[in-house]
Amino acid sequence: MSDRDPSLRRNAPKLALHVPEPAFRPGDTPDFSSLKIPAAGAAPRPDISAPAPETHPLTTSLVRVLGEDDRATGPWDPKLDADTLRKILRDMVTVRIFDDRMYRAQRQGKTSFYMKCTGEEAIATAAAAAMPADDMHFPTYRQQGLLVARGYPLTEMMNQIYSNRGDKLRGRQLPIMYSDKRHGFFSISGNLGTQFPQAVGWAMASAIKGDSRIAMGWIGDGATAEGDFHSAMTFAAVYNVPVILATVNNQWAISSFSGIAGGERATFAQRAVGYGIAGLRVDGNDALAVYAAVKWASDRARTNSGPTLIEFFTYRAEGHSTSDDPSGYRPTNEAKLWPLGDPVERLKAHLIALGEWDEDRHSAMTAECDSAVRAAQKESEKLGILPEQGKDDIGSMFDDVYAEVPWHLAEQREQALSEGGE
Amino acid sequence: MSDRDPSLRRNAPKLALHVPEPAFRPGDTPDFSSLKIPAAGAAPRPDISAPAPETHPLTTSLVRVLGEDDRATGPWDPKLDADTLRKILRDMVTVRIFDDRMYRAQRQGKTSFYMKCTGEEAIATAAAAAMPADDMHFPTYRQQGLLVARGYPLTEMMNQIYSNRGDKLRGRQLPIMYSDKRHGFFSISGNLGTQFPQAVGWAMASAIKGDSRIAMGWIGDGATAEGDFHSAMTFAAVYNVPVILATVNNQWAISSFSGIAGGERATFAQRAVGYGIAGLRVDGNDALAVYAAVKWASDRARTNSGPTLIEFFTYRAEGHSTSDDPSGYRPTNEAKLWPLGDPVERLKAHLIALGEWDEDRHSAMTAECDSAVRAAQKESEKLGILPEQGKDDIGSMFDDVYAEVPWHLAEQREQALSEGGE
Amino acid sequence: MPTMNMIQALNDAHKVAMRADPDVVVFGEDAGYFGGVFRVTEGLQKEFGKTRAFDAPISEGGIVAAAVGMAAYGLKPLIEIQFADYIYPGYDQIVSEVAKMRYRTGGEWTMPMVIRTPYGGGIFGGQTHSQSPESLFTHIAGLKVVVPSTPYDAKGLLLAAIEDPDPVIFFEPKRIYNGPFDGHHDRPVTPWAKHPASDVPEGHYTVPLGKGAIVREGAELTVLTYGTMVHVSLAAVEEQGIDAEVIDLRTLVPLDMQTIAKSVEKTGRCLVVMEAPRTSGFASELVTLVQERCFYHLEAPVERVTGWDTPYPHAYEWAYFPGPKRMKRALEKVMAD
Amino acid sequence: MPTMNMIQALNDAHKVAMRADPDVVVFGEDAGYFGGVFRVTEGLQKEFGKTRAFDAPISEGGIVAAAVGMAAYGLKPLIEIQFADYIYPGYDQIVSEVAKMRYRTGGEWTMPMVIRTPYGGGIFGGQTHSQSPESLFTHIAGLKVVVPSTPYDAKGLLLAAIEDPDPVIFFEPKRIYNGPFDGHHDRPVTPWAKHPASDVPEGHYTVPLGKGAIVREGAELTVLTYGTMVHVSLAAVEEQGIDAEVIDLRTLVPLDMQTIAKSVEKTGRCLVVMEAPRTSGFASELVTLVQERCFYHLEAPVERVTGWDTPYPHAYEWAYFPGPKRMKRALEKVMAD
Ligand SMILES: Cc1ncc(C[n+]2csc(CCOP(=O)(O)OP(=O)(O)O)c2C)c(N)n1
Ligand SMILES: Cc1ncc(C[n+]2csc(CCOP(=O)(O)OP(=O)(O)O)c2C)c(N)n1
Ligand SMILES: [Mg+2]
Ligand SMILES: [Mg+2]
Repeated sequence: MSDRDPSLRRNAPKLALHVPEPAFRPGDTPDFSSLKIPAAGAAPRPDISAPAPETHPLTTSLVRVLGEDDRATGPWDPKLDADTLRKILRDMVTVRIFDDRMYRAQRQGKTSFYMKCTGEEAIATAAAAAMPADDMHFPTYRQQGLLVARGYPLTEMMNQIYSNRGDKLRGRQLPIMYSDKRHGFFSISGNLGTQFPQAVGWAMASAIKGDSRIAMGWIGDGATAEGDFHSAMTFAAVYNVPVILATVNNQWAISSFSGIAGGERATFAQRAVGYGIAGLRVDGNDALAVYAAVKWASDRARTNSGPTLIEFFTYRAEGHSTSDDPSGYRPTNEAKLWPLGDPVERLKAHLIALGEWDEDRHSAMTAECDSAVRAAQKESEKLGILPEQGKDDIGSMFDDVYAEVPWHLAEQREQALSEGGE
Repeated sequence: MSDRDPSLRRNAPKLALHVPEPAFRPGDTPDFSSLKIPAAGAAPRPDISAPAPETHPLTTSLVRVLGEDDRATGPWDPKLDADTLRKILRDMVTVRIFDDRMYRAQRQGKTSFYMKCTGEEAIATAAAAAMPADDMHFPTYRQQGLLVARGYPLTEMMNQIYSNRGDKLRGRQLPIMYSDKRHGFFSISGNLGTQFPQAVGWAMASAIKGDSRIAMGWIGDGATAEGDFHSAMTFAAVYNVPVILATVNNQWAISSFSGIAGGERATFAQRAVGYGIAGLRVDGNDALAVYAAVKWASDRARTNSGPTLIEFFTYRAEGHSTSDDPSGYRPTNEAKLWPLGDPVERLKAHLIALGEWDEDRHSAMTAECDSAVRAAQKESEKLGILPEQGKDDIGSMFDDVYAEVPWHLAEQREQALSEGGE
Repeated sequence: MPTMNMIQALNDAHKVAMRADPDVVVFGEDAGYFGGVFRVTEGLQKEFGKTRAFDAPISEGGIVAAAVGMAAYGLKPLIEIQFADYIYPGYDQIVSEVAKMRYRTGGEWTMPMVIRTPYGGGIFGGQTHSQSPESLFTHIAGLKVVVPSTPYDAKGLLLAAIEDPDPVIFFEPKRIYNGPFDGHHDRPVTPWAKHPASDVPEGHYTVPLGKGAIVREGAELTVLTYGTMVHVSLAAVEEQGIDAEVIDLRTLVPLDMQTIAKSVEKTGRCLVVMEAPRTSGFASELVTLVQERCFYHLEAPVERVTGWDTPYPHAYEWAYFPGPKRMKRALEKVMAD
Repeated sequence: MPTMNMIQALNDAHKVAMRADPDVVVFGEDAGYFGGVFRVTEGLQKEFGKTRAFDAPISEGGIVAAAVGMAAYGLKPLIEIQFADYIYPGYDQIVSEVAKMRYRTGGEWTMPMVIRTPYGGGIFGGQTHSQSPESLFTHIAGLKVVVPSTPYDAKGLLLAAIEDPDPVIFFEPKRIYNGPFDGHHDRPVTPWAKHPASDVPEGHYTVPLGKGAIVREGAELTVLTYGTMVHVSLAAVEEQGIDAEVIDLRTLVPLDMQTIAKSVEKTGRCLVVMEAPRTSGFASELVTLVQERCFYHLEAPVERVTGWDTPYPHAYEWAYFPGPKRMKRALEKVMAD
């Protein structure tokens, strides 16, 4: 301990360090009755060109459209036609089935790693629906819904997961680190947070060029603690950048709850206030609210009215990844008890309430999605699964480090080829 | 430019990048009449244990105590006795004289570099007055007032500036990068922002140990853009750390005005809102307001009521450093026209208004301070000035890299000694 | 003596240190309640309480900066960076602050702290869970850099690092957390229990920093290596039937140059082996030092076995990892030259 | 042909590139209105407008990240980090993102950008305005690393770097911005005007990346160096009367190994010279490559002249800087051995 002049000791109370602790730990029975959930339709909807402070009350409430009665209500109701709703529902179902199949594939030893987005499907799929296909996303690893919604072939996704012959990333990336320029989906980084200010940079470029395309950056609640979050917010605010900055608050970051990222004292949406940009807090399990918020922010950005920080409030219903077992740090039934429900069930119920859907159609659609995923999987597995990879085309390992292979990599390639892989 | 599907082009307006521009550039005549300056005494003073949101209205106003009539007014009036006021005044005057002498010494070639804090003297000196001497400061290069106020010998400061034989930092640091543990003054870093989260770490340690000492971190408006600012805020909020985080908004960062750091859309104090901690915006040229705000935040921290972000609103009246000439980027008379005045003059006028001071005493005191600074300079220069340094004790260059000199540094030391310096 | 794998040994070192010194505090992402994604800090929060072992926000820069402040106060932070691949957001605080503090303050403020981080490949972790960035820290004056290769050393070195007055970057070869690895990924994994260095004494002991270990004596060739590659090297020289002296460096900075020079002067040949990318890696420093100091003893150029100058490619794990084939070729070359 | 110092040459390169390619955008701290603390970007905002040359927040991480996004869009960011000593907050974005993007995306996203930054000592800048961190970038696959040593090369290399499809870290030796420096700090400064390489053609030309320049031919010794040390080395070999071949590497990655090997094979002796700290510096890579490839031609160990393994100490500028005395000793040693 450092030196200290005892004469200066005071009668002040002892200081104490507060270490946040989630409300429930394994063994506890979660009780969410104290969680205040504003009613659907209650939040006002400012004009898209409103000064940012007008949105700030929305950073502590929750934009919700789908009510207990499964009806859409209030000023945020995006009034979508049934086809659009069915499309979002189908995308969500596809994502969930895809996740299940790929999770299983990892367990079967067909690849090294997988990450589901169970419970969060509405966020990426409805966001995709709300934006033109040539806007650019800078996603994290839980926005597979963007690719599905934008029609990126499932086989391509699986090829990447298996690092197989069809993998356009040439076996170089961990599974689920997709990239596809044509579908406006920036390369996912293993390094948390990095993509958030990159999205801002892309949108700055679009603005410099007088283009009309905007960018959307994505980040998890845990990763908001990285310096990159602050870079993104600062640059977005300074240059009034046409970008949507989305924080998916699924309340967990591996084993740490959102309090470890600052979630105890403020919402993540509230960060918008200190930068003077628009902020919205949105029920992430309500596909209509997600759609409406993204549409609002996108219209705002596209009219040079500035960036928006959106917090999607949701719950990570499964483990962090195939390497994680959440029963070690939270009650196993927490996901089920969490009050904002299942986004698939909620949208399904809404369509049924509208008379635009029924159980049979839902079963049929689910079966179709299931077949599509299975067919894609079969197709992809023809191109190989991970354990068979890394043996041929070893020379390719030295491509793309630079545009052209410099002499030292050419030499290393020679050597690697002479080793014949393993 | 990246590929783009022309079928997706919309009739949306062209995006545009906003690049902030200060109101006035060289050649302009600054006109601050539109700057809203709340009246002294107008800001309410929440209880030190008030929930953070109660302070948030204060992040967009300005805590001011000294009014146009040179009287202290309102709930933030710290009601200081005249001796304390005179001490702060004397410290400010000393700092200003010190700055002038050292600036000149640099111009005379006696050292390599110098940085003044002209116009900002009230901030560090009044902050020092408001906190016990064993609280720890993590300063930037413009808080020389802390050392002066805490009685660190001027000769020691100068020895550092000259890198001379008396320099306890052994000639290793750029001038003004002081460090003194005994005076609760952490080593200044040349790397902007780094000290801000370090202050939080120190205060976390104090809390872990059940100590009663708190820390105060300092940062400039420009440097708030660094990721370290966000680390500090996040850790301070998460662990409810007994720390004061001070942003000195002197409106300039070398040639960039505060808009380039985000100051156009929100105040720097408003950043507090998004982290759910207390925030105050304070007239940094009003020594009484500075004192009151620091005292409030320090009492708050010390009673485990949480961290406070304080923005001190001021103006960098001189160039960034001896390497800078501000006439290249702002009107030369801006400092004089800036409406919050000179902190020395304002406190002096207050003391005079109180009947506790007069011009003669002020002149006498100024003369005393001047003598003290001159005497210190004489003393210090006996121990050498920079151009004479770096010739003897070359071996010392290899000390303190590690606690003990490892073999490779011992070898390098041998070699350096054999070179005999230059 | 209890048998421990490397995780258990490291965990035990934490407990020994925290019991002995109330100023040791542990934090990192997932390092508190859950005990870390590799479970190295398991049980610490339970035993030492939430203010001595806790979860940190996902901010490597903030974690290091907080440790700087704590060390300035007088504590001894023992922090975890979840993967070495994620240390870069903390690089500025490490390079500009931690490394230079003692120097820039003339010894007034010191930074006794340990930054632990799992590094290295062989686990199909792809580009961002496989890196070996140790070389980037060996270039920074003021840091000590340590890499253990067995449970015994892991505990002893970690305790020495915690007690050291200087900041130590402690790289843990994650591939061998649960058992040594000879580079033959197609063969069954051996657990640590079968290795003598899994006998880990209870309580306190240290393995001194700055001292390498001759893990195999030999006369024909000196192999300089550390971490996972110690085991790969040992297996390779056995397989090739070379009477090699294998030195486990254990500490990269400060380096045990004496042991190295003595060995190379004896054998006249030298091979340096690391997982990290080749260009400007620590292997180059080793080659340079050996040729500077043992030039006239050298019978052949010093050879390097390294990772390639590419990011770590997921599917090409075993074509990237410097395994038995790369070792064989280099051994043949250095012996033939 | 106009006579330019290095700042003017770099400024001119910016203008040539920005006139030719509307996708080149320039930003950095103080780089907009004011034109940079070293004035390299002076006049750009005036000529090209605020959206092509602008001030950035003090966030090196944000600056690099914004450049990543812009490059992903299709622009060519040409950014300034005010001092190399402040590049570390951007290190993660550079190492994890810029360097690996082409690779991890199989070439789908590329990162054509130039990160310019003044580096090196000799200006009494103390620990945080004097560093030479180039070695830390040479270890990162995917980056090119360039260091000019004259106005002519500065312009030509910068234009080549801007046109290069890969990311280039462009280190500018700030000590020689205004004139070459032979290491004799006590002698009057020579302006660039007296140096032939201050004849800088107007308009467009490039100096190719990856090619070193033999700036002095010689038969007895090969000196490998770059940046400020080119001039210090030239002066030193003249003073010592050594018939040395001095190679200005200009690009560190990819390195011009052919020119190096050819020279060392001719001379049989080699000295590598850099300002950066010794351990794990790029000099070690050079020594290693030379001993690997020219071992049997070497008549003596390859020597290194480097900065010390300490932070850069303000008052000890000339005891730290590798000046004439260090050069002399090394030259004597490498010639005597
Ligand atoms: C820079 C960095 N630090 C740490 C990690 C390890 N890591 C991977 S995911 C994760 C948790 C992220 O949580 P959150 O941001 O909330 O996203 P979520 O997984 O909940 O979608 C961590 C710590 C990483 N990938 N990158
Ligand atoms: C990490 C880092 N980046 C850049 C710099 C260069 N620099 C020194 S001072 C300065 C301006 C700082 O402005 P501000 O934070 O407002 O403080 P002020 O000088 O106004 O007190 C800059 C850019 C630095 N020292 N460190
Ligand atoms: Mg999360
Ligand atoms: Mg400022």
